[in-house]
Amino acid sequence: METALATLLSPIILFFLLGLGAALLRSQTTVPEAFAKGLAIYLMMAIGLKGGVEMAKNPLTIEVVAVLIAGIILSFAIPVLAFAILRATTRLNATDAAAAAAHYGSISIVTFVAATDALERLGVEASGHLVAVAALMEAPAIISALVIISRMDRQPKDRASAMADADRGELVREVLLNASVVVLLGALFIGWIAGEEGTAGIAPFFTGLFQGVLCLFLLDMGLSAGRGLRNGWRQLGFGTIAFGLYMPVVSACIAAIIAWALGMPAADAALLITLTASASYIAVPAAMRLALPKARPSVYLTLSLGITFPFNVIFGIPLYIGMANFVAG
Amino acid sequence: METALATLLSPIILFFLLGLGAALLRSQTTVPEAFAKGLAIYLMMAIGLKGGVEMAKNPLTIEVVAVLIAGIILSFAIPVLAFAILRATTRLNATDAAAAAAHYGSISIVTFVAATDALERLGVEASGHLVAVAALMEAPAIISALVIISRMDRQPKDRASAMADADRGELVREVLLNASVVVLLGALFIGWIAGEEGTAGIAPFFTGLFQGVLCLFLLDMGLSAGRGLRNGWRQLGFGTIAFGLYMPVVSACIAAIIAWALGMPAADAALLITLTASASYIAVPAAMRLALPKARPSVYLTLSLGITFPFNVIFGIPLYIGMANFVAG
Amino acid sequence: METALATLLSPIILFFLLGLGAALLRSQTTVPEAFAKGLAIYLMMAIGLKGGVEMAKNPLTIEVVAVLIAGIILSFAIPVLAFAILRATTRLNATDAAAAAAHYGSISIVTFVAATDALERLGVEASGHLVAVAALMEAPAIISALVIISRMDRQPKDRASAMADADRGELVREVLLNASVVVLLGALFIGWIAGEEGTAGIAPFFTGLFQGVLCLFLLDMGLSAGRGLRNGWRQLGFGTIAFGLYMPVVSACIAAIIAWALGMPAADAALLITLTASASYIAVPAAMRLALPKARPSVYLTLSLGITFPFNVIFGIPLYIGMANFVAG
Amino acid sequence: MAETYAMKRIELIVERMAARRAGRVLQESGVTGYTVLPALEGYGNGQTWRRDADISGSSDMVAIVCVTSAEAASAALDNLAQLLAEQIGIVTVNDVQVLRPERF
Amino acid sequence: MAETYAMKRIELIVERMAARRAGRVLQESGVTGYTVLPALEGYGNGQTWRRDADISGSSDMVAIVCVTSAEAASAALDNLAQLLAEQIGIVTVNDVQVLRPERF
Amino acid sequence: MAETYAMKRIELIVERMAARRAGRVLQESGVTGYTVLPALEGYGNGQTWRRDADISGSSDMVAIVCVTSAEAASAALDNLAQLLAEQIGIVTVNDVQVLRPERF
Ligand SMILES: Nc1ncnc2c1ncn2[C@@H]1O[C@H](COP(=O)(O)O)[C@@H](O)[C@H]1O
Ligand SMILES: Nc1ncnc2c1ncn2[C@@H]1O[C@H](COP(=O)(O)O)[C@@H](O)[C@H]1O
Ligand SMILES: Nc1ncnc2c1ncn2[C@@H]1O[C@H](COP(=O)(O)O)[C@@H](O)[C@H]1O
Ligand code: NA
Ligand code: NA
Ligand code: NA
Repeated sequence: METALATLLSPIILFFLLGLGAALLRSQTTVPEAFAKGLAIYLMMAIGLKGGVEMAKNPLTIEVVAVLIAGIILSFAIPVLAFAILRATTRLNATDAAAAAAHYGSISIVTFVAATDALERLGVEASGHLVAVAALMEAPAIISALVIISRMDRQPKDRASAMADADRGELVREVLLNASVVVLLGALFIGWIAGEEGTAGIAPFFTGLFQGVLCLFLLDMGLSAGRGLRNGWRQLGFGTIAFGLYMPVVSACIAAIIAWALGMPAADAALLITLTASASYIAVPAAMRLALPKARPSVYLTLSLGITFPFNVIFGIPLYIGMANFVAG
Repeated sequence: METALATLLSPIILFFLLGLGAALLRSQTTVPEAFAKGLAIYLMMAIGLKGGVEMAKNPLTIEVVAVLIAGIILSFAIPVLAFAILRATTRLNATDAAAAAAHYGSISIVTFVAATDALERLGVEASGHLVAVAALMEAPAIISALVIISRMDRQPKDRASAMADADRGELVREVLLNASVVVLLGALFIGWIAGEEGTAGIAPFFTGLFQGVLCLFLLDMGLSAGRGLRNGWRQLGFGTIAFGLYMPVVSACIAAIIAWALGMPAADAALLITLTASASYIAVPAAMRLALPKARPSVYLTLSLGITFPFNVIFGIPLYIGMANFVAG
Repeated sequence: METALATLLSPIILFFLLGLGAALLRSQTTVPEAFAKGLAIYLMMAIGLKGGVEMAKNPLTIEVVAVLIAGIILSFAIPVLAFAILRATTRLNATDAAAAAAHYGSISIVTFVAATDALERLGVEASGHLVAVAALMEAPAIISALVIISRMDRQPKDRASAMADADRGELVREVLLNASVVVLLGALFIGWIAGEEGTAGIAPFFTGLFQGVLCLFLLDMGLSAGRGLRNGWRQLGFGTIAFGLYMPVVSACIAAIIAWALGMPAADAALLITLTASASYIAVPAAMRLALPKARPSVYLTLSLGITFPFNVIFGIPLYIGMANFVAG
Repeated sequence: MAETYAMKRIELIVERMAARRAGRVLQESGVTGYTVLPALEGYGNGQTWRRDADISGSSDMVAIVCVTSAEAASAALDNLAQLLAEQIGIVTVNDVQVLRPERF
Repeated sequence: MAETYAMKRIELIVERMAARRAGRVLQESGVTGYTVLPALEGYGNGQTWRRDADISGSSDMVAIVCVTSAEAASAALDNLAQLLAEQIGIVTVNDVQVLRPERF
Repeated sequence: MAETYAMKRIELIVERMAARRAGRVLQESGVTGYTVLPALEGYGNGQTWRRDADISGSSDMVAIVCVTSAEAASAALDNLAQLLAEQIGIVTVNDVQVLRPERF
């Protein structure tokens, strides 16, 4: 309860709510795309550096590797579950269901950061390697969704549906070398080799400003989520909207069991649970436009950005922290 | 005198002069629009938060409410006066005069901030609720100007001049929910409920960087003002140019009387006077393109951005601080 | 050796390498142009202010003036040498050779900053007037290259090749009043008259954040350099590529001799050498598109941004610091 | 060769603040879609404007491209005439060939 | 008056993520160049999108302009038909006059 | 239906640094206005460029759209031929219908 209130009164969440409210009231307030993209790169550099500097403090143990592998497996597995649920409970066709499922297997770095912020407000700090987990969980879900669809489509491919080599190359680069993977892993590595001392000169920029920049970014996220919700919710059936609310909790439970099995400390568990529960809204939509162009963005984006993201940021994070305390306790 | 010199030697003003000079010399230096808009959102968040945090320190008294109401009344009233003066002393038609008048009733948030900065250099600080006054003074002037025009136009409206419902809806949202109103009031509210403690984490970004970002923004303002002046001054008659110089002083005198009547402390009075004397150059031009498209931007923008803004920032602010000290003394 | 390692482990260089690597692997990661241009303006303001504040601490001596003049002469002279070398050793035509030569006479402000950073990591600081030297070395090289070309072209000009007055005016403004000259010299002057005290309020923005912003900017430089290299290297012959690697060293030797003749202190000498060795990739390409449109950007840009910039930043700077220690010792 | 069908391409160059209103006019005229492109700078009436050099954005223009049937184009022109009498802008129409006519 | 030559102008309005694929299709069809312009906002299928209001960028469109010979244009249309069956977008072609035909 | 009049639409795709010079050429040719649109990326001569991926901006192109009378268009083409011989770029002209011919 206390956690929930502390989360809700964080300026980060308040700015998100401000953006959400303004967009629902149809205000034309926007943050220019180029500026928001610049801030996103800043945020990923800052997250990566911080994680790398933390990682440099401890040796790479087998426990760390286990968590990395667990994250990858979760990212591969969640889409299979999400796809099955969507097909069983909604009228979405296979392509739409697979595309949406990919979003839930992948992660939202802003949700991750909001959880980190909530933990810090409670006076706890998670390990640096969770940033690596976040980066590694981006891509597997996309691969998983594409495997699901190619399994369904057993008829021999004609020229139209078979992907040209160049198109496949573009997709592979988009999945494995997209901006967030490159910057997050790159900055993590830089933080790791430069260490606390080596990054002292850049700390005022990347550490001191982090929370403030996040406020600005979340204002924009709120504006985007509100607009997406206003435009898109009518296109989603009741079952699909409900999915956007319970799926993160289902994912969270699975991640909680794994965190318990791995004996993760509470703060780390909270972040692994949050990552698993979060849904992508930048990297996966881009990959889906390349790989599954017939899937409708108005479905998967309204779900992940309009429903699941606000749910996670407002209600989910306190819940996931509670779950983590329970399994780690 | 000392005030005037201190103001002129502030880096903020020096960067403004740099931009102004470069544009007058026809340098092609520009700050990209997307970047400048991002900075503008940052500035409004920072101003709102600061005002809110200050407001949280004191209870909302009847004096505060009186100042808020005074600001709204000034914003409604100044356009009536400005319109009358413009019609009497210049050859501008009713539409151009009404549009220009709206700019003078509304406010310039950057002029407000420059005045705050000048006060801080003198070691005084104004109350937080002046930010709320600023936000509330944005819109009334627009309504006032539209009422003036609709009064003049008594003949029955044909389809061409009557506004469609959707167009009116767009205008209302632009006037009441434009980016500066939303972000300024939203951030004020967030600062107010989060308080000093709740905003400590974001203070390095919003407080520490404020003056520096302002320098960058004022470089851009100087570039815009210089270019506007170079392109536009030939289209303005002598009477119109003079209006851009004496109207802020006239407004300032009226605001000074009100500040005196309300018994406002000197720093608060200085800001109320500055707000009243300042002229809008973002929110009102946008609204005028929607509401009075026949009014010429080359008239109202050259006046507010090319003439009144530089006048206020260079000469006006020291004068208004002097007036405030006089009426509050 | 130690210097070289310290340079290579600087986060600034590591982010450059990250961008370079990502672009060579054909990642589509980009920093939006508007954001990067905004950061570039920030960097030039910060560099100018810092230089100006430093300059204000000491009187303007004859030694300072001598260095300023030496920089201007180097900027005029290097293109003559570079042009001769390119014509003797490569198959570039006169126009391409002159355009490339102009880049090597002018300077790269990021290389300058990277050298400043490397010096600071070694615990030494250079004088503020080197920033003025940097600003003054931008333009002369362009003039020099245009003189070379007009000397070559002795036949009477027909209307097509003679430049119209308006075109010449545009070129002159682009050369003398381009963004980096205006902002760098303007900020230098502002720092100089405002001094340490007057700029204290903006120090957190311009000093505290400098290194961090530089990381982001160098990530973008790496992405640009990598992409330029990948697209352009096939168009350059072996001689031209080699020129991109030895020309900076040749220029550095000449500058070292001058630094020795002027008796410059080691840190100042290191920066003068670095400036002379560096090649422009923003101001000069823009001027060349106006003045020598027939020169191929794929030649001069691949040379300066794809070859010389990475060489200087990774290998050159430690070398130039070594040379400076030698001549100043 | 792929079969093509005759349609009209309307191009409206109009102030940015009027773009939404123009969009509504197009929708009411029965077009099925349109796309708005940003402009950087321009010249008209002896004056130039430039997006990055004017912080107020009050002279910014956009180009609205709309591919539509001859009937909808004709209705759109009628309705745009009025808008263009009030706001700054110009409109052009020309014949184009498209694939998949059922889309318009 | 300068002599002019007949060419085709292809304009493809297509989702941003499909632009590279469309570019490859154009190249394979034998065109010698094309230029991609950004879009700000748009309307289609009863829905509007707006670049700055959607952080995911998943609805962003671009306009691809390609001036080319009649043969290459015809090949391009054939090849684009397939792309447009999968990705969101429309294509138009019209006749234009150019200078320097050897450039295309 | 609103009455329309025949005009020419000139579209010039040219490097960004040459846009101002091209604008002057158009003005001297007697056109009453033009609008410059930014480009994001492009392909020509076997090479691609991309605005956000090149910090120097030296390959950036823009599209200049100009609606004008047949005479001014003819003069503009003559004058542009020379500019295009020096700078990178292409120009197309086609017939369009406009409202309010007195505007051009
Ligand atoms: N003939 C034209 N062709 C293309 N754009 C034009 C034309 N005339 C005007 N414009 C655009 O409309 C803006 C305003 O023009 P004006 O209404 O003539 O002041 C100009 O700055 C251009 O961007
Ligand atoms: N007829 C059209 N003319 C111009 N742009 C269009 C047209 N139809 C669709 N578009 C663009 O394509 C996007 C997607 O349209 P749709 O495929 O109808 O959902 C729209 O938002 C517009 O940007
Ligand atoms: N046929 C064309 N159609 C449209 N744009 C073109 C065409 N040819 C060249 N371009 C543009 O002009 C740029 C330079 O082309 P080039 O002069 O062929 O190197 C290309 O990157 C494109 O942006
Ligand atoms: Na997930
Ligand atoms: Na006012
Ligand atoms: Na040099």
